[in-house]
Amino acid sequence: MKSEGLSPIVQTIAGILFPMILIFSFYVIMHGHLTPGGGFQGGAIGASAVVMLIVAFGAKNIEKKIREEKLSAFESIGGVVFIAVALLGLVMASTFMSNFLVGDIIFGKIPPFGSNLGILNSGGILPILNLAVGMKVIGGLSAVVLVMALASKEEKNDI
Amino acid sequence: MRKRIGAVVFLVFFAFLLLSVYDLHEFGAPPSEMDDYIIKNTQNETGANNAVTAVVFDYRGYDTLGEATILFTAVAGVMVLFRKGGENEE
Amino acid sequence: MIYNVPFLAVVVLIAIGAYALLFKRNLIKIAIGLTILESGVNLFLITLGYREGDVAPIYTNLPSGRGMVLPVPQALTLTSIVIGVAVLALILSLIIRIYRKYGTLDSHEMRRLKE
Amino acid sequence: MNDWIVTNAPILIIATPLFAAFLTPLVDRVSKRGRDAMVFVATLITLVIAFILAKNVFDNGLVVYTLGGKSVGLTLPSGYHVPVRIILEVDGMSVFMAMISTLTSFVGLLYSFSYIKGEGSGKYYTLFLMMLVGMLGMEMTGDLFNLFVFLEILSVSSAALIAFYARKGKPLEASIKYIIISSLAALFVLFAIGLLYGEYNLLNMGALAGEISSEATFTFTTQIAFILLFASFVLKAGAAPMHMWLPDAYGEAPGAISMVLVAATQASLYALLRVCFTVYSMAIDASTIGIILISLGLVSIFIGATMALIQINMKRLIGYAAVAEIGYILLAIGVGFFELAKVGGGGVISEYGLKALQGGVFHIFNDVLDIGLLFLVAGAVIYVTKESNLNKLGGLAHSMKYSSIFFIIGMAAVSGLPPLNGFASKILIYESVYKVSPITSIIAILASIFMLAIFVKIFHSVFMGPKLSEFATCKEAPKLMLGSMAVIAVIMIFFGLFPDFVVNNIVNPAVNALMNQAGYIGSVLGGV
Amino acid sequence: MALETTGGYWSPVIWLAAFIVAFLISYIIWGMGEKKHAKGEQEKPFLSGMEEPPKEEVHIRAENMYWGFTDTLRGYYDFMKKIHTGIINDYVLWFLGMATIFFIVVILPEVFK
Repeated sequence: MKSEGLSPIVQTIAGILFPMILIFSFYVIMHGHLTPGGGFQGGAIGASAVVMLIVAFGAKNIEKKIREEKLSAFESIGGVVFIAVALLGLVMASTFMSNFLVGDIIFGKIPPFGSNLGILNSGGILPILNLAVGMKVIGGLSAVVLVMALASKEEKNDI
Repeated sequence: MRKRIGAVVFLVFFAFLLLSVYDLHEFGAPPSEMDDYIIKNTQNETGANNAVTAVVFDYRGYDTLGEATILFTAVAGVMVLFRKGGENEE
Repeated sequence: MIYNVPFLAVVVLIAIGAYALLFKRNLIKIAIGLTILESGVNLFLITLGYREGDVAPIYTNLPSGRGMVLPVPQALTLTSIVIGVAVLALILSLIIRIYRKYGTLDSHEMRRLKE
Repeated sequence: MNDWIVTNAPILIIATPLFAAFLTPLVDRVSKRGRDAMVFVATLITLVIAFILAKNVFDNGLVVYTLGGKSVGLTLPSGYHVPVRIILEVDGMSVFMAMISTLTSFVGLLYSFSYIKGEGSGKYYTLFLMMLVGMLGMEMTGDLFNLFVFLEILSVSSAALIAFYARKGKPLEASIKYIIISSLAALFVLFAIGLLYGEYNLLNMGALAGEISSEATFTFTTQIAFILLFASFVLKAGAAPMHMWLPDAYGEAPGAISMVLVAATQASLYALLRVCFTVYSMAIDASTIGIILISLGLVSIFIGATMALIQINMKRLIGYAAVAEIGYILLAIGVGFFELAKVGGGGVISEYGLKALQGGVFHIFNDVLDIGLLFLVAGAVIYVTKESNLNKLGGLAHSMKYSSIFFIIGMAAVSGLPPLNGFASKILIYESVYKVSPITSIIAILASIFMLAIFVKIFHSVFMGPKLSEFATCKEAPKLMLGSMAVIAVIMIFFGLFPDFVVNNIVNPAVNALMNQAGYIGSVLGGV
Repeated sequence: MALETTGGYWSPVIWLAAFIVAFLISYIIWGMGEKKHAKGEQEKPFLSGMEEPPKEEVHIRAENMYWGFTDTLRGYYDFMKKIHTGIINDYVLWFLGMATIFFIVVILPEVFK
């Protein structure tokens, strides 16, 4: 346990910062259709939170908590949601990927033309897709970093 | 020998690329037929304030699907490379 | 045209990346070269969409009387960046495995497949 | 319901394998058999949709599909004159390629079920489906940037699959060479797309073709962009002297992947044809491009055939033969393009130019089938013996009777022996190339004989001779592998016995679609 | 039932018919040959009175199969082996080099026109 990871100070601060970064990432994802940012950017922020934990606590310890298969499954769910929403556009409206929620109850408000303050409840399928992509990116990037970090640990006994 | 050929090829190739961008439209004044439509209609067609997000997820959402796919593919690829076992395959 | 200096800078960036691909022997450096090349192309896409004096294409709190830069190149760049990340992840993991197998990062020694 | 499928076929053909690929890791956690069944069903559905789509396109001509639009056929936003959304454009050539991709993937999947064992098989099928998605995406799309995205999907999934047996070391080397080369090519493609976008502010191929074909808007930058696209796709298609990555990749990939990689290479070739014939067509100096294509083809045939002779690794040898086969296609396409340039955009192409195009397009299908069958047999040999060095193999015909029969069929087809399919397309190529340049045609025929010599070498050293003691316990390949080889062999014999049927019903629509630039533009911009 | 080519046509059915006819003729000729064939001594090769080596050693391995051909063209093959270096940098150089050649061939004439 001692050989893995950084000093307790770093570990504690990383533990405190981790939920904050996740919340910020969630904010960036959910406001993707209003402010700069979106699924990828927010997902990258969220993945960086996981990477911070990996750096602070060491890959082996993180792996005991979250297996990379779980992260990969998380990513898969994101992908499935994305394509399911896109296919729903085909079923509910006319074409694949059509924005069938505009004018509907959820995310259906149309903002006034020109400069405005932004309405969270707008954008049609965009926020849902943002969320799906965010899940994908968080899962995918942290899985990659985790796998690569684990692999570089194994190096010594594998040559 | 190899280095000399490489240097010549390198210089000629990038001379052509320089010429091509030199001949491009003036910086800061691009042609914008397609984009003007998007800027004008983003709000009433997609309901999003952010035109970039509207392009990413609505107008060119299919590209984003492809891009999410590519990330997924790369993750699967990395996991295949570092998979456990596989000592006695092929 | 002097106005096209950003475009010229893009080509220089691409040239730096191509230089690394052509003349560097270390695989990591080759990967870096590829990344620089890709940054050059991304920069090119972004510069294509720039309109003088305009702001980002977001209506939230848009300053009045300002136009917007083109949104499509930004979307393309976003796509291209993520693709770059994916490719880079794969290349780096391949390099890790190759180093473990071959014991070297020299591209001139990585030639069990030739002729 | 039926209408719904026909209308939405262009996207369903991509969405089905993509959805299955995303589901694979989830199903894999539950049940391995369920995963196999799902992947199989998804690929089968894709194959069926490909044929539905093909029938629709052959009957009714070009099909467009506007993604996210108010209706499928609404390519331009109402009241506007340029396309904004991504549009799928499926013409005869697209469905021709889609049939190749889905067919090879389906057969390759059957083969993989008995070939791939152990850890990582779930990821294998994910990546396999991604390869199918990449190929189909490239072939269906009518948007240049979208083409780039799917090109990258194809490259990344292929690279990961080439390195599947990473423990052996050599696959890693082949894979990293492949991924670096292909992402370099893809980046130049992206740069060219950027140039075109900066010049015309368009990404749709049909609309771009409309702008490019008018003299007023054709510029120097457009030409540079063409060369970048051309060089990159020629590289990805594996033409000599940029072929070096190809034997590496083909030689080290797992059994079925080598075959699917052939189809993947043809997808890049399709992109090359799309750029040359549809986007640029007569705007560039087409006769020069035709001559370049002819010379590339000639060099590919020559280098591929001669280099194959000295290989001692079985799959690498077939890889060099594949380079030569690509050469035949490029040769024929080059002659067709050259002839097309003579008459300009509007005139009627000469008889032999048309025949050359027919031969070239027909040979795309035949190449995939022939080389694919040989790769499948080679994979079976490696699966049984764990050995790919030709010097060490021998006497396998005693234990692998069926495989050796399939190898003979593949060998005869690839070297153009009648009455198999390879001969039918090659005779079209030889005779029409002879009209343009007799010496080229003669070299092509000689190289074809050379190919027979090469494969006799493999056949002799792998299957002939006395039974060797180290392979005494080897048995015939598993039934599923033999079955998938049989599927390919039956198609090859069918194509060989009824070449006129194939040319009239499948190849001709593809050739006509290639030459019909105005139709492609008109389908986007509306009645030009 | 025939594929039209530039110079004529290609019909597998006619080819098959011709093949069968030729096969029958050769079969008949073969059938007219010597019926009696003594098995045994006659089948063994005569190697100046030496023992016949076991079959495994006589089997020609792949590397030696076209030795005469490759040895004659040694210059060509040495050159080919030299350019197939297997170094990734060279692959990149081939790509850029060919692209440069395409640039020069296609674009330079346009520039000076």
